[in-house]
Amino acid sequence: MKRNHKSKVINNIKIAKGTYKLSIQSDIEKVKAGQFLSILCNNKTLRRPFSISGYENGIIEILYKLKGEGTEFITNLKPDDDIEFLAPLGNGFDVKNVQNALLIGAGIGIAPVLFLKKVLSEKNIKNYLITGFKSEQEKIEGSDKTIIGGSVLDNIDELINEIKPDMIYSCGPSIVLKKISDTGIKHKIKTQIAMEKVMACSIGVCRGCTIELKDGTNKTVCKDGPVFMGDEILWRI
Amino acid sequence: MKRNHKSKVINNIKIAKGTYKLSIQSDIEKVKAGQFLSILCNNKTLRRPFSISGYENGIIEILYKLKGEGTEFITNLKPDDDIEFLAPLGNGFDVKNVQNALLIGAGIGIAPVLFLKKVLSEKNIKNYLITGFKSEQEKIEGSDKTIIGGSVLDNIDELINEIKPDMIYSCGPSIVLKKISDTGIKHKIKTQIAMEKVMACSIGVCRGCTIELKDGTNKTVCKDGPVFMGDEILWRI
Amino acid sequence: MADLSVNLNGFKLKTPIMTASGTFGYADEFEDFTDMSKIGAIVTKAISIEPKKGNAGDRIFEYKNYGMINRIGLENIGIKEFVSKKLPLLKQKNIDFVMNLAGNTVEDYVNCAKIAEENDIKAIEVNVSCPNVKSGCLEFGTDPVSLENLTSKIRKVYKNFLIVKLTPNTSNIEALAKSAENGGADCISAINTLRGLGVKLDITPFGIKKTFVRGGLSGKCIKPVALYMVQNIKQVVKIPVIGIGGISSLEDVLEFLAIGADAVQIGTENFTNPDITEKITTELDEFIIKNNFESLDKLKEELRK
Amino acid sequence: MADLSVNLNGFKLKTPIMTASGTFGYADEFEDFTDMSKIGAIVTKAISIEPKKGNAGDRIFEYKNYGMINRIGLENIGIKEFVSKKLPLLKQKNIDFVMNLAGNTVEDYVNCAKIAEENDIKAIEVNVSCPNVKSGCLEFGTDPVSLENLTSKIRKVYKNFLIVKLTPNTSNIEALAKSAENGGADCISAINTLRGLGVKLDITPFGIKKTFVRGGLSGKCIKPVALYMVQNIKQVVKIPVIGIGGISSLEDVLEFLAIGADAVQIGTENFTNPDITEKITTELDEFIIKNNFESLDKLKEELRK
Ligand SMILES: Cc1cc2nc3c(=O)[nH]c(=O)nc-3n(C[C@H](O)[C@H](O)[C@H](O)COP(=O)(O)OP(=O)(O)OC[C@H]3O[C@@H](n4cnc5c(N)ncnc54)[C@H](O)[C@@H]3O)c2cc1C
Ligand SMILES: Cc1cc2nc3c(=O)[nH]c(=O)nc-3n(C[C@H](O)[C@H](O)[C@H](O)COP(=O)(O)OP(=O)(O)OC[C@H]3O[C@@H](n4cnc5c(N)ncnc54)[C@H](O)[C@@H]3O)c2cc1C
Ligand SMILES: Cc1cc2nc3c(=O)[nH]c(=O)nc-3n(C[C@H](O)[C@H](O)[C@H](O)COP(=O)(O)O)c2cc1C
Ligand SMILES: Cc1cc2nc3c(=O)[nH]c(=O)nc-3n(C[C@H](O)[C@H](O)[C@H](O)COP(=O)(O)O)c2cc1C
Ligand code: FES
Ligand code: FES
Repeated sequence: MKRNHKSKVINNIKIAKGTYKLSIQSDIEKVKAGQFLSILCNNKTLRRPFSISGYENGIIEILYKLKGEGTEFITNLKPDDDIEFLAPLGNGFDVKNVQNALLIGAGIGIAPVLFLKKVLSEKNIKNYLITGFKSEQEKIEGSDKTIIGGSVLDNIDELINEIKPDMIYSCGPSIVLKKISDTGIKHKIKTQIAMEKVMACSIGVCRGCTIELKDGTNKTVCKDGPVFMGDEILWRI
Repeated sequence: MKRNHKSKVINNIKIAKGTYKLSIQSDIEKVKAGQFLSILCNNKTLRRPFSISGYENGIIEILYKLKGEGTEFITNLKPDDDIEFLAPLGNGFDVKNVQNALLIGAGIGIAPVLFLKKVLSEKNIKNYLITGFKSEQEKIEGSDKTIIGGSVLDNIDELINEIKPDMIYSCGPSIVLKKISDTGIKHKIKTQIAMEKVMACSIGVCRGCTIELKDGTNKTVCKDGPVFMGDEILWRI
Repeated sequence: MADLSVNLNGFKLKTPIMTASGTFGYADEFEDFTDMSKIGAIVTKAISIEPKKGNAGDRIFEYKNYGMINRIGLENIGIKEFVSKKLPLLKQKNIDFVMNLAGNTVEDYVNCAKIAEENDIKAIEVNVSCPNVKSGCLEFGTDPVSLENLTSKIRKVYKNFLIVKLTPNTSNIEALAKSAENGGADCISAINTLRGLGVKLDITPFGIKKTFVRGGLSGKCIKPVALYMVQNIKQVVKIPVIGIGGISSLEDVLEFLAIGADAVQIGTENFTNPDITEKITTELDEFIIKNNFESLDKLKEELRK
Repeated sequence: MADLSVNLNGFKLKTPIMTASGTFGYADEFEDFTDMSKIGAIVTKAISIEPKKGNAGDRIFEYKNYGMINRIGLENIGIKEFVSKKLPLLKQKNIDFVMNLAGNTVEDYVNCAKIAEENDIKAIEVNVSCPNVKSGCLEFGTDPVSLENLTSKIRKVYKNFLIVKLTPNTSNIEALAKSAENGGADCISAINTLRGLGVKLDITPFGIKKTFVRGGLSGKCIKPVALYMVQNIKQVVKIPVIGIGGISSLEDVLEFLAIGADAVQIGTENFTNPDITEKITTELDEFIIKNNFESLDKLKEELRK
């Protein structure tokens, strides 16, 4: 059940340029890929949300990029330091009835789809993960294909025609996500998109993180999402 | 000359209950007893003023009590840490023509008079330092007489009659200072009183630290003071 | 446990620490994070006569650990859905609450208040200070005559406990407080958010990306303004005053009590620490016992001596 | 070095970063701590027609690293002594300065402005917003009609550069800005301090010691309010606007420039870091050169695209 965890850091290591992996002890019993946690940073008013990139026996893992003061605070955490976070939050990816999944992670957007890949593989669901990074130094391991410098969208039509997925999962900058959603519509393949929005409460009460759907409703990224069906999102970009 | 020093901590040690001695490297060439410095604390808007309690070859020493977040920041400074401070500030005690001085320090008010005692002794000026502390654990060494528990004022008349000082110097809580000033007037002995007031600029520009004199003028504690003639102060307590 | 109860002009709270409107939803989500029974009362997100979609674009801007700016734009489910879906839950779970209400016109407010009355809602807080909705509503919040008129019209249709919540974005909060009192309010709460703008510049080789969030400033940075205004309001009205603004610790609560606040609300800090109200309430209890103040009322007396 | 100069409606500054009134004295003391030639202009402590003793009691209250509250009460040496003692020094040292002036009545202001004119003082900043003096002066600051009247009367006797400095303690800063413009001001500066109260409780076994400081809130915590108001003012007036409030870094300066401020002033941060203006000015210069913006004007353009 989601709650506020007061726990300990297990490990916090640099894995690529400006990129870190943090492992945290917890007594959480179950996490879905696509769910996230929200970390208290002592120098900040608001907690910082991060996708869960791995889970095993209570140990939660995230991959994060150093951005500003919040992530700077987190990079300074050492093994055995206290850490406080809300988890697990959000809906997560839906894998029901999926048989052949294409996973796309742009940049640090790899985090939730890496976790999803593991889940799908364990369930013996066919999957293919393509990711993209700005440079070799920023590359994170674990994909079936990695594009350096270019965009994950570069040969996306060919890739889809080759793999013929029945579901596309994606996370990354919203401009990429919109294009993936459009691509899905074009190919008549459903897309599940993990969205990002600045959050205050991260538990669905403040309505600070809403996005609009095409049906006219507002949905919170933190509670109704972060995963939405790409073809239902009213893209504003 | 007074300026903003960016320097290094030499030493920062606990010397009594809640009381610390900080030594700082500097290239300051001359300091008068009664002058103070003002330390930048990273977690604070305003710098924190402290009397200089000792000076030798550029090394400046202060004695300070742990009070709130500013002094907490200072207690965490370790040898070789950076420290930034304005110094030397204020007017300092006047020792001209003094031949027999009574020095009174109440609590941490000992800091500037301890320095003054050294200066007077070096000049072979007769002096007697009496100090008072709430408890044995809070006692700071260096006085001719120390009162524990009671008040430095307890037998002050007798002491004055015995010593027959031609000048009384004092620092401490303002309620004590006022009484010392009154005592001086009664005995027709001049008093030099080191005052405290919350400071913003600590260099005489903001008029945040003024006290009133009997002649109707406002004086800044930071620049016109901190040392004033006791009989000129318009006490508001 | 010490007696922490407060009697606000007839409205009884078990503790003086409430949660502020817009920061605690309709209480439902917070159950996972804190013990609701420790909270004096929760104030709901503002309810309007019709559902509202709120503002498009970025709604939240953080200003370091000083506070935040929001422009939610009063998104809410509307009073009908509140009454049919949320009210039964609140009553069933026995949660003490105050319904915060907002509107664009006097009629909106009056109609909402009527529905509150019909549904036996024990207390309402009238938000006349929402700074992030363009249409009209700030007017009531800054013009004493309109505010007295609005308050007295609501008073006519609503018999239970009526709180008027004031905005700090005015040169004369005292006049507004008196208007609310004259209009028949049972209690005043203050302050709502200050107007603020958050600017973030991302300067990259490809150009400068700018984020602007114009809305209501809340959190630690507004505490001195809130203390100032609450103290001024206390000097001009006889009805109780609930202090709001930048509270995040027991010390903050004591400061508001010392200047005369009868109770307090915690807003932004709920986002930082969802169990803050429970935590401070426990600390308050321990503080009273440790210092032999016996009860909250006795503590207030000591603080105001 | 990049061209950092600004032409504020005829008043030329060598850099856009000035020091704010009340935080830099009459420039004399700061020479020991910073290179004055790097400062766009210093604004003097408010000068009134007669010397003022200011408020008794505690005048300063710190609010963590968020800011501070002051109630100096406009203590100053009076314009006669300013003209006879400080002015010669400022001129001799070639320091660019603006004389800040305050008064209780229209006559006070007009008489001060006349003396400024007679003594060829190149720029004055009219402080109509001092929140910590009881008598009248906040009135001009919150009533558009009085403010226009005041400005036009000052304009009649003072031909050089006339800045009107606005208070944030109002519900309608836009109207006040327009009044100043209509009254003939050459420039607006904003904001002065917010009203605030600092409370400190020392709870000891012998009782509770309380410190209250009611006055003007300044420093980092007011930046979002300042940004909001400066942006709003820029939307309604054509004359240049100087942004003030919570500036402590180059980033802050860029934010004010991005929302349209023509220049800025730094206040409280001078107490924390007496060389802050020099430091940020150097950083601004380096920033412009590094990003190939060439000049301040070009940077402003980029920031506002
Ligand atoms: C559901 C979700 C999952 C995310 N997963 C990851 C992840 O797996 N790895 C990763 O590196 N990043 C992830 N992010 C982004 C991450 O939250 C931001 O990079 C981080 O908050 C930056 O904080 P900062 O203080 O270092 O930087 P800042 O300089 O404060 O902010 C940089 C940017 O981060 C975003 N941000 C800041 N505060 C918040 C907030 N309270 N809520 C949401 N976004 C904020 C804003 O876009 C902001 O412009 C995720 C965001 C969301 C909403
Ligand atoms: C001229 C002068 C000389 C001093 N000499 C000494 C000394 O030698 N040793 C010593 O221990 N203390 C000295 N003090 C007092 C010392 O400055 C305060 O104890 C210290 O500032 C407390 O800071 P804080 O953040 O720890 O506590 P806080 O909790 O912030 O404040 C505790 C008290 O310290 C005082 N104080 C806080 N901020 C300031 C400020 N900016 N300026 C002045 N006073 C402030 C106030 O009275 C306040 O109530 C001196 C003060 C002055 C004015
Ligand atoms: C995200 C958010 C939403 C808010 N929504 C409302 C609201 O709907 N009605 C209202 O009266 N006040 C609303 N407020 C104002 C708070 O109730 C409170 O008055 C203000 O935030 C100051 O308190 P704080 O500093 O503790 O947050 C909101 C505040 C925040 C931060
Ligand atoms: C101690 C102090 C004294 C001030 N005195 C004056 C004054 O005399 N005249 C004036 O117009 N503003 C005065 N101000 C306001 C500042 O000039 C400035 O507008 C305000 O502090 C906001 O800027 P800041 O956040 O950078 O400090 C004073 C501010 C402080 C902190
Ligand atoms: S962050 Fe509050 S509703 Fe999503
Ligand atoms: S602290 Fe500014 S004048 Fe003394």
